[in-house]
Amino acid sequence: MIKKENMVVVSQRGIAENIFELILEGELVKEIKEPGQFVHLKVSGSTDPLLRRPISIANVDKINNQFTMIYRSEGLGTRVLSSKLPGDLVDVLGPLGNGFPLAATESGETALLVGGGIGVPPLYELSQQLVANGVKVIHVLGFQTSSAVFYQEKFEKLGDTYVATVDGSCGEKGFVTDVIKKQGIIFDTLYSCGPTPMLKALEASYHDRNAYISLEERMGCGIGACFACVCHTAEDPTGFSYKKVCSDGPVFKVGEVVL
Amino acid sequence: MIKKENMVVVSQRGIAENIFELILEGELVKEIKEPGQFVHLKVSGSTDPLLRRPISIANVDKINNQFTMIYRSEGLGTRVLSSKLPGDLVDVLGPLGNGFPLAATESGETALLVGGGIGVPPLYELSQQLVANGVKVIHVLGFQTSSAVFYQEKFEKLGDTYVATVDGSCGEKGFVTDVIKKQGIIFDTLYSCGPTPMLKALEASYHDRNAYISLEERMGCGIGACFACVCHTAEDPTGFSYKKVCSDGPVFKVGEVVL
Amino acid sequence: MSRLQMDLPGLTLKNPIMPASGCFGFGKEYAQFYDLSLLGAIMIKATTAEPRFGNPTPRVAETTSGMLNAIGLQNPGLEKVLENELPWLNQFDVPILANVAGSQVDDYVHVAREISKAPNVHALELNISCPNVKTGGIAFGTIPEVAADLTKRVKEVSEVPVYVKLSPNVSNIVDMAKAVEHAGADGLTMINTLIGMRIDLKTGKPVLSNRTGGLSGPAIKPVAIRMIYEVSQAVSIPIIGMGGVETAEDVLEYFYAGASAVAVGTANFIDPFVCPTIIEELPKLLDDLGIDHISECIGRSWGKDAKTINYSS
Amino acid sequence: MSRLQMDLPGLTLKNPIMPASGCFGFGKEYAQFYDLSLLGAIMIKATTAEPRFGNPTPRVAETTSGMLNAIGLQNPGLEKVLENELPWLNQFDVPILANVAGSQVDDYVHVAREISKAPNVHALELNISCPNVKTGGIAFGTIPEVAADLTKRVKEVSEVPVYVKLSPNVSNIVDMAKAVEHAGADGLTMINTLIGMRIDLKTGKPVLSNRTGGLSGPAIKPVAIRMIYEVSQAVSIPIIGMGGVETAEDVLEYFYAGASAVAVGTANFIDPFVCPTIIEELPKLLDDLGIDHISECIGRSWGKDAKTINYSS
Ligand SMILES: Cc1cc2nc3c(=O)[nH]c(=O)nc-3n(C[C@H](O)[C@H](O)[C@H](O)COP(=O)(O)OP(=O)(O)OC[C@H]3O[C@@H](n4cnc5c(N)ncnc54)[C@H](O)[C@@H]3O)c2cc1C
Ligand SMILES: Cc1cc2nc3c(=O)[nH]c(=O)nc-3n(C[C@H](O)[C@H](O)[C@H](O)COP(=O)(O)OP(=O)(O)OC[C@H]3O[C@@H](n4cnc5c(N)ncnc54)[C@H](O)[C@@H]3O)c2cc1C
Ligand SMILES: Cc1cc2nc3c(=O)[nH]c(=O)nc-3n(C[C@H](O)[C@H](O)[C@H](O)COP(=O)(O)O)c2cc1C
Ligand SMILES: Cc1cc2nc3c(=O)[nH]c(=O)nc-3n(C[C@H](O)[C@H](O)[C@H](O)COP(=O)(O)O)c2cc1C
Ligand code: FES
Ligand code: FES
Repeated sequence: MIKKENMVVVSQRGIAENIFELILEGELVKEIKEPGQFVHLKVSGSTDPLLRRPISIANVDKINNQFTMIYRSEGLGTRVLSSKLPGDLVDVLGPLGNGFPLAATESGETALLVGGGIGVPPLYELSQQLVANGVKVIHVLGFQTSSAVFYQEKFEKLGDTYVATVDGSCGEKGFVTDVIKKQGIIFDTLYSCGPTPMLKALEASYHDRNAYISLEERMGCGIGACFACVCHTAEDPTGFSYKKVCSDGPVFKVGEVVL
Repeated sequence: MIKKENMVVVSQRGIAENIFELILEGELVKEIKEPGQFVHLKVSGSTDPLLRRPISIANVDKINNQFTMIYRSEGLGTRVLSSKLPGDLVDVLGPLGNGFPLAATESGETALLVGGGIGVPPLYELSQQLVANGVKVIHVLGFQTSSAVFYQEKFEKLGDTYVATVDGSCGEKGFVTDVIKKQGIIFDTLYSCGPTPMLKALEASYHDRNAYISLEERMGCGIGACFACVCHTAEDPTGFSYKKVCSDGPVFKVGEVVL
Repeated sequence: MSRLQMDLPGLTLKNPIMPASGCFGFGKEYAQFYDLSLLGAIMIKATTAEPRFGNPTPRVAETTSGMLNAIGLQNPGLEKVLENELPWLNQFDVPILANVAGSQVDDYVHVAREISKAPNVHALELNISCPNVKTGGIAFGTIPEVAADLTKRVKEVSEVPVYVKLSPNVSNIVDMAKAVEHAGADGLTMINTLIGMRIDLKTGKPVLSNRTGGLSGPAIKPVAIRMIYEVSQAVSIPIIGMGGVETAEDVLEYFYAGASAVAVGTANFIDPFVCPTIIEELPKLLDDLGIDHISECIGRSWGKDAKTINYSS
Repeated sequence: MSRLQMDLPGLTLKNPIMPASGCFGFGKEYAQFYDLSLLGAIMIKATTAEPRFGNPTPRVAETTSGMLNAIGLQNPGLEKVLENELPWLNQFDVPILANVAGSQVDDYVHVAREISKAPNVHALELNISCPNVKTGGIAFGTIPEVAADLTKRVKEVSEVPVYVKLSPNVSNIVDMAKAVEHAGADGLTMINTLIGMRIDLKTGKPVLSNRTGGLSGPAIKPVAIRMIYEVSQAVSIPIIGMGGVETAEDVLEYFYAGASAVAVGTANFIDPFVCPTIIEELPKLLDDLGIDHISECIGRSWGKDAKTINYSS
């Protein structure tokens, strides 16, 4: 069930350039079902910023009723969010949307997790749950530059991890798709989250595979009521059929929706 | 000179129902000239509330570069202000306006200081400075009810102090004007700050005396540029002649402007 | 009688609070949060004759204390609304205002005739802020004669009272209001969004793919209050007010201006519980202000000599 | 040439930032804070033929991210402005735009003729948002023909270029802009305030004693951006944009929309240093965005196919 709760900041720290890791605590954590779900945050009691901000759930600690988000401080909303201190309250609506299907990968199979920039965070919870299910995980994580890289060691603990940076300042130089090909990575399932150009490149190569991608779209309500975040479906690419990223997604099977 | 400074909150405490005493520190204190001047505060970095809030200077500590404000938390702006904690910064524009003329009372003379509600604060600094000049001070302070009373002992230390409340729950029941008459208070100079009806009552009784009143008006700029806070002058009550409360006042000689 | 009950043409409102059209879908999503029967009414998403996908994304943008939307009237079309959405809503004890949109008069007339037959549709809300493709894209909502004609045509076929939703993007809102009143409108709803735009400095392009969009939220409240204040004194049909309502205080400000009920739009996105919260807080606020029944608030601000002089700035 | 310099009819602006009319008085108060010669230009407070006291107080009210004002054009009158204010401003190396207001055409013509002779008045800004007493109080700024006629009459007598300040309270801003361009306007300034209102729940009365007032501040920025975007593509005279500008980013958003200079109004009240701060920050922002000269930003958002479709919500 979707809840609205004033959750308590447990910790907040910078983990890369303009990238923050924020841990929140509250009852809402009990409702989190799948990796890849997100929350919708009101970062201040003021009307500016007015709208909530969607941020993925990056790690869930059901025992302590805590979850972790990782976000880039960029515009007004995330900047205000990054000023929160332990003990402060954050108004959270969530968990929202449908996450990555864990059942799509059987124990013993290999899952390739491909993340780009601030699309990386939800893959961390996903990876942990896959590993717990006996799945072999391989991570390919793309970042702009070395100062933007985060959670590399955490991913390495869970499985093989390749980092790519656009400028080559960390890991391989280039895009995640280059790395996958160059390394000849073999997988049963592909899970990915990141910028649309990256998702498009993956779709081009793996449209016939067991692949799942998480989309981003500007949102109003976050719960399916305002029609802000729709995309066309692949079988009816210019027609009336649609999916809402917030409530039907953000995760879709590759080829299900038009990128 | 008028300064704009991010001043540091030294302390903030509730001193009566919804009434707060806030002490700020900064270089701007050096510029304060007269009791009765005020500051114009931006209580948050957000655009809501958008405008600054005018608050009187209630006490000045030049040695520590600190000054005190006393204000009622009422609307959005003062509510946000009341959430400030020691160490927080407040954006202060000031000191603004012209205060009470100390020179209007000579050493040895008696000054009657009449305050109403949140008009009381600037009289505290005034009283101290008058006492320092060898003036005998008498205070008549009007409040709504006993829970709204503040600084009574502080005023008592400086001179005779009469409190009046509308409901009689503290001091005498009634208005300040009743008290002045009932007590037969004799004075050389009258200084007053409070709600317009109170000022009007004082004007009616003491228009021919050496009396000074501090006005309130909704303000835009606070520095004389926007023409928000004008009032008619008494010698031209419907004409083009005007005074600006923010920069010509807020203190005027009784009879100088139309209330 | 409850101190919040309001009786408007076609509508017996247990309270005067309803979600605004387009900000509540067809109710399903909010039914997860609370019992929709708590609401005074529901204004459903605009319905057009044919299904519409709407505009390309991005369709929303944030502005200071406001938001822009260019959804483009996405909706499943009249048939599906009659088949799925309205019957589903029938489980709740709440009257529906069906928001009707179109790009030509005949579309409006068709949708109005059919949708007004649905048992839980107690009133129509004519959305005249869309461009009239037949007259070269000039909105139905900016020319009094065109709006009046549309109103008349829809009134002829509607089985329920017709409220006309006014656009604020006009030189003279009172003329618009009088024109549709004269044409038979049973009530007014106002305001729809102001047209606005934002540009992304990084891309150099408008944030919305439609470039311009409708501005809603707290930023527009003073414009709505002003227009309702003016219109309510010039017409004798009731007004459902909207624009930036977030609190019980806002609701009373609308009543004081001259509204008889209030719709809540954008605020639902920020707090899905906003409508029931306002409904809960209203009685206490009435107590604080010493008001017995909310209807006493209507037009309190008019004063004796209510003519306004717009010699501003 | 400085990367901020802009040349507009009558105005050589060392930078495109100027305080908006009515938000800066005649400059004296802000001269306490910084050297006014830093500014691109100054738009002085509206001047009328005779002195005006303006409206009764309260004259300002706060709204969410905005403010309402109903100053009522208080000013000392043409004679005093010529005698005291303009000569005082002459000590600064900054061109003045004289904002001209009135309630009949003859007033405007008289003020325009006289004030345009002052040596430091490099342009006029025609404030056509005032009610025209002759047409029963309907604002000059809402009827294209009336605005055009006024523009023409003023152009005939003015010794300096004439900018017409458009009101946003119209159904079709492009028609207004074209009408005054056709009538000879050398430039446009936009937007003036939106008409708005607030009501005090405790008193039940409008907060402003004039009841309605002009809405300014960040709340109206998206409306201004939209109008400038539309108008700039329809006319060939330059636009000085305004409405909610607070930062260097806002200035560029206005340029991207189609403005050639920007005025800062309400923000002066919040931060008296806002104009010099923006002027200081602009070069760095241009660097960040890889822009050599600010004039390159004009109309960047137009795109190839710049027609907008207002099929919002
Ligand atoms: C399902 C989902 C999950 C996300 N998960 C993460 C995450 O884990 N970490 C992270 O750093 N970011 C994530 N994002 C992106 C994040 O929502 C935006 O970076 C953020 O909203 C920007 O807000 P701002 O205040 O910094 O920017 P502003 O420029 O102030 O935002 C203005 C408006 O645009 C919207 N907006 C701006 N950029 C985006 C964007 N990229 N996607 C959607 N809306 C946007 C904002 O929500 C807001 O409504 C996610 C987005 C979605 C849709
Ligand atoms: C020269 C001067 C000195 C003052 N000194 C004090 C003081 O020492 N202590 C104190 O408690 N109050 C003082 N006030 C009153 C104080 O400014 C208001 O109570 C305060 O602005 C209200 O803000 P708010 O956010 O609570 O209310 P809101 O309702 O949010 O205010 C909305 C707008 O109205 C204005 N406003 C509302 N009430 C008043 C008012 N009474 N006077 C002027 N503007 C108002 C606000 O400034 C703001 O622009 C003084 C006012 C003036 C003009
Ligand atoms: C996302 C969104 C979609 C909307 N869709 C419609 C619509 O379909 N029909 C309509 O008449 N108004 C529509 N509106 C306008 C609202 O009903 C309302 O008039 C406006 O948003 C002002 O109210 P608010 O400030 O409370 O949102 C929409 C508004 C938003 C924000
Ligand atoms: C207090 C105040 C007084 C104003 N006076 C005038 C005026 O005399 N003439 C005029 O053309 N515009 C006047 N305006 C409008 C501004 O010049 C400007 O167009 C408007 O406020 C929008 O800009 P902003 O949002 O930056 O304030 C006034 C605005 C304010 C807030
Ligand atoms: S954000 Fe409202 S429908 Fe998806
Ligand atoms: S507040 Fe602007 S002139 Fe006084």
